[in-house]
Amino acid sequence: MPEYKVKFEVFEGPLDLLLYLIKKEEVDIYEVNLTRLATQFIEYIETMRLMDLEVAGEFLVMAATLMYIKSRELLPVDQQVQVEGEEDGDDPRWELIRQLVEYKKFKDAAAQLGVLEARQEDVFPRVPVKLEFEAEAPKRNEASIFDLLNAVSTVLQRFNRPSDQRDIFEDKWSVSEKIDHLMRAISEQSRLKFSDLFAGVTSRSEVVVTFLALLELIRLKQLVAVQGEAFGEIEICRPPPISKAPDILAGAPVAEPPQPFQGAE
Amino acid sequence: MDLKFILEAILFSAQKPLSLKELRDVFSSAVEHAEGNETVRGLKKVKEEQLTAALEALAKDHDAANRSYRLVCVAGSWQFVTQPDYAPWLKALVGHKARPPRLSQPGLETLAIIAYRQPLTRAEIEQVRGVAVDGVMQTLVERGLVEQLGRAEVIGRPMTYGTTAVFLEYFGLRSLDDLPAADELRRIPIQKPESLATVDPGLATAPPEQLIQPTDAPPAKAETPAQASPSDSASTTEPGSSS
Amino acid sequence: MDLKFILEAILFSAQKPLSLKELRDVFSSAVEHAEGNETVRGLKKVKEEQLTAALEALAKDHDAANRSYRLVCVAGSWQFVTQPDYAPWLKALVGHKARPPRLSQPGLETLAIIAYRQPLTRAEIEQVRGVAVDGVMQTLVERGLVEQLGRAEVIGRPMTYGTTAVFLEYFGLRSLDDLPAADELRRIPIQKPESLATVDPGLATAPPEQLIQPTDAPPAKAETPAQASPSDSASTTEPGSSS
Repeated sequence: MPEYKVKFEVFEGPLDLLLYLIKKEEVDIYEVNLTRLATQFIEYIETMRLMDLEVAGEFLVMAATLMYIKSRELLPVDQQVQVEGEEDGDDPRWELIRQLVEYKKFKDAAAQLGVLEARQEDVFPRVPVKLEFEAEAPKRNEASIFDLLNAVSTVLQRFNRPSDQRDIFEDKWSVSEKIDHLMRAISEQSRLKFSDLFAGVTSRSEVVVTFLALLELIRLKQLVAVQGEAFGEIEICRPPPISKAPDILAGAPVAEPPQPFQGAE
Repeated sequence: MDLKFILEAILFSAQKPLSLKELRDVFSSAVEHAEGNETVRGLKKVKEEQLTAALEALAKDHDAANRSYRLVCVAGSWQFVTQPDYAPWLKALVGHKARPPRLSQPGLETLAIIAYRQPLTRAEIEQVRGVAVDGVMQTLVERGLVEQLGRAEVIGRPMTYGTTAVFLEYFGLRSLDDLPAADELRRIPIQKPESLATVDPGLATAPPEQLIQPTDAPPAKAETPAQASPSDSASTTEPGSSS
Repeated sequence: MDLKFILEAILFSAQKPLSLKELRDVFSSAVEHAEGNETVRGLKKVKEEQLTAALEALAKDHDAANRSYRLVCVAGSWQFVTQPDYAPWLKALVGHKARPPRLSQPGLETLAIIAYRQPLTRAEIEQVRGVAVDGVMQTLVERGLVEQLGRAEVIGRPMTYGTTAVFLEYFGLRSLDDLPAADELRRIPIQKPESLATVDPGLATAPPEQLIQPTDAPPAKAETPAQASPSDSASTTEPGSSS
């Protein structure tokens, strides 16, 4: 029976072997002839022994169970020994069948997991190019701090009269108020001339506060100062939504190939 | 801008699968990068339910588009993956990556039992499989597919085991509910069929009353009270007991 | 299987843009991974013209689909890229270094005073701002924007403060000379108002006209100590009120 040897080695245990035997009989587990199954099982064990193969303990335990079942079958019901502690319902046959059915279900589930396992080997996750955002350097067309400096300096000229120095100012502007003010103005007009920012300004301190507010907003990238040409009028507007070259704003439009947010090679 | 597309762009650019929590973090910290952007601000505190709904809709979109990739949720995290059909070229693309060897048959069986019945003890696993599982369990734990969960409140307080997130990833499952036939297998109610009681051609005698599980019968084995109970109660309805 | 979709799957999974040559290499080495696959064998020696045509068709598909990403060819290499609209979230995704929280208004104003008038003592700052600056100064020092410079040669030899290199970086200045209108602003005459009681309610900081030009007017400490104190305590209750 060389076939047994080969088969035996792949059986995961006595339940596996029993399932194999049942399958060979082509019967439903529930309808299996346990007596015949017991005989076949024990034959296998014997064959293994004859071939000097090591028989695992679990197989021997199962063989004993099957022998017991078989022996019970040979007796009429009323003569069957009632084992102490064994209740009426503890039918070893039923217990074995229950175990076989359960094991069979898990064996099937394992097969399905095996299919999933194999399938996953062919599934590849998207691992995209690492995104890298360019350091947000000042854009070519944005006004430099020098331009702002010159501009504010010009505005300050208006207040550069000695008499101002003793004035007590009525207005009480804070930087936060001016920030609100600027943001409101820009949302209404979307583009403001730098000089317009100071149009209604009445004191040097208000110029300073307005200017501080503007600087902060620029730093926070809420606003950009744009100078179309050297020494031209600076304009204030909202930054473009993305860090692309603000070609709509001023200067030569940059015709770059579309390559947003791809990483470096 | 549609939440769905924003999620798409994020997942499309992510280096790893993202959980709902991670996605929410992206939405909340995006505000730092676009303070004035209405959409960004509006989504700052996007709810998990909104995200889930949008993600499901997005996954559906992609399924319907029937392209070479799809959006999946594995172990609670979302990612784009390619369809298995394209594996030959993708294997060529990524080079021969040494994948862990496939699980052995005992490994798969043991894993299946743990997956459906967790938490459970080693003795309970062995009872289902009918063989010792020491070596197999060690492999499963080493591969991170299975972990100790705690201790069972029975004599000896043995360790209980369950599956991990790695398990879900390994099989591409969204959650344990995704396990094939999960409902059926979690608690198999094995009904004793009438045929067993009345027709058993191979038996010299057919003592049907012995096949009946008494209602008050203690579980067949101490380790499997949960499994035994359903079949117990099922069998009480059987008519054969009066014969 | 359509060449277009295979290309899609490859580019979808590629960690870098791929040139036609690289794509052809993928097709030729895919045969190692699926010897028996007809499609794989058939595409082993796919021509560059075929690839280009398929890639262009694919790019067109994706443009038409109008999703959050598209296929582009940059410098001869093909890759999927996200649309620029989603930048805020993608920046958040890659964890662009979160900017330190923006300076509060008191912080900003204190910093401005220090920047234009350095070196100066804390008392001088407080005198200019009209409120105590302990908390604000601590924040500025912690953030490295301000540092101790030395000691003033006056009674008690108080510490003097000035701005740091970090300050210059923070505001994108090359040097202190780059400070807007440095000369002008250093000489701004600022009078202390008669009454601090008129300070706008709800503002953490006193209005800037309280700024006193020390050169023009001697430190006004002695003038209105009683008035300064209440405003101190009022303003300290809302230290970081800018939101």
